[in-house]
Amino acid sequence: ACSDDANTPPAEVPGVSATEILVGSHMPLTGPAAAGYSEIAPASKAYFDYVNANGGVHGRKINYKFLDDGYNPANTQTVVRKLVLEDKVFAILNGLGTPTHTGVLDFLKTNRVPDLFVASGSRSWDQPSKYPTTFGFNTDYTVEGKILATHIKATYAGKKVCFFGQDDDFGRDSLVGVEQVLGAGAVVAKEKYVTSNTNVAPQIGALKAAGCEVVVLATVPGFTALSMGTAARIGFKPQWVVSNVGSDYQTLAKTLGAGKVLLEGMIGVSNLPSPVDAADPWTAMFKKIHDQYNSAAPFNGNAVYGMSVAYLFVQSLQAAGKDLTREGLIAAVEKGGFKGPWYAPLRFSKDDHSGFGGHRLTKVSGDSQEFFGPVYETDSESGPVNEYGEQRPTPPANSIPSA
Amino acid sequence: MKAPSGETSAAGHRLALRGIGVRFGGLTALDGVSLDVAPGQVVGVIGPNGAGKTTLFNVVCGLVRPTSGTLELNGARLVPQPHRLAGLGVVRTLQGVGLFRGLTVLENVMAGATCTARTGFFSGLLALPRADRDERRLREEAMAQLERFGVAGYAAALPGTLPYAVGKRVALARALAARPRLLLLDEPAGGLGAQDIEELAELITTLPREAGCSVMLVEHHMDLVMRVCDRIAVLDFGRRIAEGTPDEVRENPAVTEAYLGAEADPIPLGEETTPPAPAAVPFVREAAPSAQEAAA
Amino acid sequence: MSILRNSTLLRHLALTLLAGVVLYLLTLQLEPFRNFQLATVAAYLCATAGLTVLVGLNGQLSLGHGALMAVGAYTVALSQNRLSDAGVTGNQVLPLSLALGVLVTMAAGAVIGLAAARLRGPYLAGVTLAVAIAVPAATVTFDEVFNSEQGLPVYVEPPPLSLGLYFPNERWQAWIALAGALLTMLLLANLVRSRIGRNLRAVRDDEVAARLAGIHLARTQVLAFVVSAACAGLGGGLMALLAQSVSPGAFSLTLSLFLLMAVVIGGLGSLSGAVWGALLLVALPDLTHDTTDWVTLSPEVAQRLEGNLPLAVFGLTLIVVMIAAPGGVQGLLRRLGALVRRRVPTR
Amino acid sequence: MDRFVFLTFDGLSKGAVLAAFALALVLIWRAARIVNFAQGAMAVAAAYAAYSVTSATGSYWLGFGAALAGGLLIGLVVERAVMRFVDHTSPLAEVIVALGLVLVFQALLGIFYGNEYLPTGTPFSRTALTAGGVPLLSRYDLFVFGAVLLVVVALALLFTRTPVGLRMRASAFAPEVSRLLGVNVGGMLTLGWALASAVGALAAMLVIPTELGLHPHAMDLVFVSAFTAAVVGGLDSPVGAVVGGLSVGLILSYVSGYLGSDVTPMAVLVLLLAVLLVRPGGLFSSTVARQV
Amino acid sequence: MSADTTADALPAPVSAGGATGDAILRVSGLTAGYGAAPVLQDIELTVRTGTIAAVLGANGAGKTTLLRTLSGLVRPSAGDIVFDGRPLRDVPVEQLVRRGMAHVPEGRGVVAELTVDENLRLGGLWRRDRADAARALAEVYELFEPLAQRRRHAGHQLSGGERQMLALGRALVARPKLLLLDEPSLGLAPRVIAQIMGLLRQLRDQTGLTVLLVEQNVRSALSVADEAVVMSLGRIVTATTAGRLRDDEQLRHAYLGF
Ligand SMILES: Nc1ncnc2c1ncn2[C@@H]1O[C@H](COP(=O)(O)OP(=O)(O)OP(=O)(O)O)[C@@H](O)[C@H]1O
Ligand SMILES: Nc1ncnc2c1ncn2[C@@H]1O[C@H](COP(=O)(O)OP(=O)(O)OP(=O)(O)O)[C@@H](O)[C@H]1O
Ligand SMILES: [Mg+2]
Ligand SMILES: [Mg+2]
Repeated sequence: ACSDDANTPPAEVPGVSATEILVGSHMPLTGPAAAGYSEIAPASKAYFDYVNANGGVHGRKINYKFLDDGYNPANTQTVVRKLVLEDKVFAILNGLGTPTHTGVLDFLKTNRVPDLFVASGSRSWDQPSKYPTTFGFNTDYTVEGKILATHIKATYAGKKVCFFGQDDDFGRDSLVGVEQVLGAGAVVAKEKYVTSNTNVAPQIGALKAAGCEVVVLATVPGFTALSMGTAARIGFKPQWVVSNVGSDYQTLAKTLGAGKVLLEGMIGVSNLPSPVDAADPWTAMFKKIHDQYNSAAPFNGNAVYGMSVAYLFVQSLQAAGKDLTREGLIAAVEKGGFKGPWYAPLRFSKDDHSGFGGHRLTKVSGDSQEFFGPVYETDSESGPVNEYGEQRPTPPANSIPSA
Repeated sequence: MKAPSGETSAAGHRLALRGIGVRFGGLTALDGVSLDVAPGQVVGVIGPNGAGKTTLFNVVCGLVRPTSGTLELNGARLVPQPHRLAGLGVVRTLQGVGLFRGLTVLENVMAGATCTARTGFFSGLLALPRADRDERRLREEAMAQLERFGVAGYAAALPGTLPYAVGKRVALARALAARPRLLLLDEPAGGLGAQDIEELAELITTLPREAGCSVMLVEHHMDLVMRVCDRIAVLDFGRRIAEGTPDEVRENPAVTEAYLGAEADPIPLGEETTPPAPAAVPFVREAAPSAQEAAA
Repeated sequence: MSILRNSTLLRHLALTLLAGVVLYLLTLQLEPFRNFQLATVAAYLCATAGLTVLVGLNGQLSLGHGALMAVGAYTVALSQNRLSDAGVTGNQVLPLSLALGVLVTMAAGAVIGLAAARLRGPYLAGVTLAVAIAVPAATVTFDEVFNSEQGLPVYVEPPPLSLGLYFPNERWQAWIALAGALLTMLLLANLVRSRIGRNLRAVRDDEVAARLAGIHLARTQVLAFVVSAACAGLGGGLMALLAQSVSPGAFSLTLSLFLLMAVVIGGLGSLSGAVWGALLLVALPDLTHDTTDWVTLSPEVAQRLEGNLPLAVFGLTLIVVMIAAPGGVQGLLRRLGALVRRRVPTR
Repeated sequence: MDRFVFLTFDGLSKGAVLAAFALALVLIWRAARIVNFAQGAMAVAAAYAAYSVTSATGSYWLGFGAALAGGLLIGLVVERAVMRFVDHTSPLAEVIVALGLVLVFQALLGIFYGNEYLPTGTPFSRTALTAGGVPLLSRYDLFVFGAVLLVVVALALLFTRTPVGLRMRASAFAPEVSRLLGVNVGGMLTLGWALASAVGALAAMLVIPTELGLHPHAMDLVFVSAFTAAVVGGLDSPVGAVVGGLSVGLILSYVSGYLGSDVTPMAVLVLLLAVLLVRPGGLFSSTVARQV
Repeated sequence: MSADTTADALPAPVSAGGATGDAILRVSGLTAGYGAAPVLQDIELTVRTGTIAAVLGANGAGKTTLLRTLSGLVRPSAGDIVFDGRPLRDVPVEQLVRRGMAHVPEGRGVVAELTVDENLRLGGLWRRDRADAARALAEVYELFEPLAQRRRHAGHQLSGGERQMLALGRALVARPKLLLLDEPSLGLAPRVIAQIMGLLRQLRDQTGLTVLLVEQNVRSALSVADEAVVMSLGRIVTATTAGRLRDDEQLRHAYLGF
């Protein structure tokens, strides 16, 4: 019976027909974690709609079906099985969240479903031997930590550096990266929070008491805002250096309302074009599509993120060729070499499924957040932090990547 | 609690209360009450409302810890714990009805006999044959009790749907299903009609002989008390103010004063009597609410 | 026939067997996803049946059964992973892990039960609520063992080769979960029909009268908690196997509350209510989602409604059912049954 | 020592807002004998009303008024349109309906306002006044303390000194008897729900600015802590709610500060057990009921 | 015992029909119950102002249901109730006490969680005449001494008899025109029963209070009642003067079984 598999005619590829590719995803659309994240999938969908309206990929339209899991791993289990077993999706794209997506890795592997571009910076996605069909997307938290620390080392030498992070792999991996660069003893005070406890005053108070001058935050947006607000209340004004997830200016400014002045001078990192930078050709391209297909939603970092993922996915499909199979898609992604709106390199190969390998620094000044300095690139281990010289390509004329 | 050793009598338990005192905060509910229930005796406890009768029962049942005094069952010291008593043959009915709302009448009586069951948790969990046998026996005994009280027809009914008198009978059946050697009855006649009280009296007088059971009875229905009790203790303000045979108690002026009032002699029907009212009766000085209030 | 009438065990065994055969045939017919749902129902059923015993029969409220499921699930996860790391494999591993899960959860249940025996009403609700929050949080505190929010993968052996090379995994999972659920139902049905079951209800109805009837109040209440916890532990363990992973987020307060909703909506009076509850727990979210999918709206509105509309419908369903049928689904069916029975003979 | 002082004041200010919400739970418990699991969701709805008004007018205080009025109205509608029809003989029916209401409220708010965190302002500065370099309380904290004090005194007076309070308590315990005594039980229930909901809305207005922001789920965690606080204090006692709220706030702050923020749920459980095992009816429970 | 065999031999009930110009309560064709089957059937009853009417009958005869229907707790399926010259249909329960009808329910109806004092105050809360409500309160304490000693005790701490006193006293605070009493003697000491019966008599004589008294304690009830109604299986089987029922052994035997 084994040989049957190899001979499966293309027509029997799950989710793929002559005219359509069915792709699934799981996202928090409701619940406390939905804030912001619920905007990603509609943005991806908007991009797919655009591609579909312009002939699709190899004549097939992309049908993107994203289901709500409320950031609850138990729900993720159910909706992903529904997508794979009942709807028979071709692949899972951009499933969001570390705890949620971790739970379906084994299932997706058993069913050999391509599990592309997971929306989280955990290092779990990069295990090609264990999970051959899973690929990461976000720059992982350790890489981020290393890049932030490199900036700190160069700019704030001699100042007291402290760390405040989420009490899970996000905070843990980030701290590893920071200490990798600064040295184990260099971080003066380390504090942790859990999302179920919204009072961070004890932690921020401790950072203040420790005399911190530079604070690295490995926080989700809500807690970035909360930390800054709390610090302001107790008269603590360090230099904030914030990881990618928690440093989107628009999201933070909206949460802080009148308190958004606190963001002035905040250092962050990003890898995708800024939604407010109208001069960026990629931003302009996405904005146009957004206005046409998703105008009800705000055009912000989440929208750019969702569209970038969709862009990369279309690119992968193009690369996989006309005779689309799951194996073919995985092989195409592993071949790598994707170029697009992002600054840092995408690291995809047979034994590397990690996704982005770097970031560019951003700084808030006035009412905007701007990139500065070079793009940095590094690995999740002890490798050096290098500047990455390659330029981004200009967007394709029809806004659709070619093979 | 030690199991009562010493003499046990075929006619029922012997209970002795020695100097029982109970205090609730500042209120003295019982004050040095001593009392004996001899095997096979029916002992009545009467007294004004709030005199401490129910509290006395609560002490015997372990529901209230006495602040002073001791209890003896068949000559051995008794420190009662409510859930152990049924196993020792001491069973009590509650003022009112006190049935389990969610259990059928039959199950209520079976629950009363639960202390006589011999099988435990695992036989129940695995539904072993001996659990079945035990249940069958309980069910048969419970049915027998219901029949004895003439309420077997209600076996499948829920207590909420029962006429009051039937509920009271079921409560009695439940108590007797535990095969008591000492029965504590708290106002068993309350709310019952003449006919039912008659039957109750019959039951209480025959119990000691038939079932080998001593009885302690709290009741305000004087006819019943006088008729069934061998001895009567009278409580007032938590103190025992009299003790003796029904006749002795009836004659006791202190009892009349504190408790019986003019009804010491049951009013022969047909004779016009005017119960004495308190010297100054409030409420009769004023008229009904003013007209505007009534209209409101 | 009379043997069946006289022996509770045989009667319940016969029913279990019958249910087993029917379910077996059903699993052969169902698509993999439906089999997975069936397996989920079975796993939930263990927990809801246990909760029905506790809440319905014994009158103790628990808002923390999700946490007890977590205890079972993590125990099974750790046991499965440790055993496979140690190279222990074979048919005996799974039952061993599940039994371990049940035992550990029983111990946890006993501890909570001891506290619960002193508490009533909202105070018990408060403590169990705190348990529901504290247990998942403990996975963060002791993250070397439980790996924080990310949780643990659970090693599960594939279906035995004797079933064929391409035997659907979901059907195998359904068999395991259904076996667990049927065993739970059999034992609980025995217990409920026994003297112990009657004592549980007596304690619920009138504590003083129960004590005077010779029932040890605290012991009975702790027992109810332990039995209920054992069931929750098994349910949690099965969940871990089905999901092949455990994480605190899957056993949050929401799960505890949903379990309670399930048993009340199913009908608290009897174990059949637990079956309805478990079914609804799986089917209702699915149904509300599918029905709201039918509504096609402008993309703007659709985006607002996405995810939210099913929730609203779900909530509304709860309210309407609770108002229309306070006895839950089982109570409703019983009323309908009585109505039909009254009608039939007159014709 | 500075750390201890800092944590103490932080705990007190956090505890005060918990106390405010705990008071709403006490109020509804006394008025209707139910733990209203929908209290948080109802309060958030009122806070959204305030958000709309404040956004439209630019005035915090108009929004504040709108929240209180909205709270009253929501409580009234919930009681009249839903709770009135629930079977009151089984306490769980009410709990389940309340949970259903939570889902409905949160879904509706999600639909109308979206699932984003919205910023909320405060009428007074939240910058802490310092003493010897140690931040103590802010003007806003003082405002919260004042509001809580006002509510607790008002509630205590309402229940113990006013005829309406007596009617409300009687209706909650014995509706039928109360009707025989001329009490409009339905009206009392509605009043109780409306008042409780208004106090809940007030609490939400006080709490939300100190949290992540306005969101349909903004009160979920607060509900849990406040319910714990109310239980610790004894659900019947307004003073208990305040003491409970402050102790929970302090415990959370100390534990979070000295042991780590992940340990707080366990600390709360320990606090609950420690209090309830000694006093099963909470710190300020009245005497235990006579059983026989 | 069946109604129609004996009823013929008895004189017509005094209060049915007759000169009832000052009837405070008039009930006709009243049918009521809890489910499908009615408990009360076709009740005809008239109570004259300023009298004490005893309602007697075996357990389950429907006496309690009658009182509950009169005070609106049970909705009748047919029939009319006219109280104080006005029909009671669709008058909410809580309005009745304002019209002068007070009902002391079976099983005491003490609000267990309130204190004695609060329970009593509750009885007079609806009254505008605050001063008189306070006076009435004082009089209750004067009347029932045990209550005066337990003002601050919660209802659930009281003994059975103390609760009965409390319920009765609370009804009196309203100074009703018509008092519906459901087994007031239940659980009370003989002396207190006598005291209460004496009180009822005096209230009737001096304030014109009307009482509908449901009792199992036939002897006490007949000692004060003017009229007596005997119920059986949800119907009124006889209505006569209390005196006749007291004196006429044959009659008593036929209806009350002793
Ligand atoms: N748990 C308690 N707390 C406070 N007071 C109590 C408690 N139990 C009883 N009392 C008081 O103790 C006294 C005796 O009560 P008890 O119930 O024993 O009286 P009783 O003789 O049974 O009266 P009755 O005949 O009216 O039932 C009463 O005044 C009562 O109020
Ligand atoms: N809530 C109820 N639901 C259903 N049936 C009831 C209810 N209350 C009473 N009944 C039934 O109605 C009938 C009359 O009851 P009711 O209480 O009026 O009698 P009663 O004359 O007051 O008796 P008692 O002397 O025992 O108080 C009884 O058969 C009783 O079972
Ligand atoms: Mg008593
Ligand atoms: Mg009656």
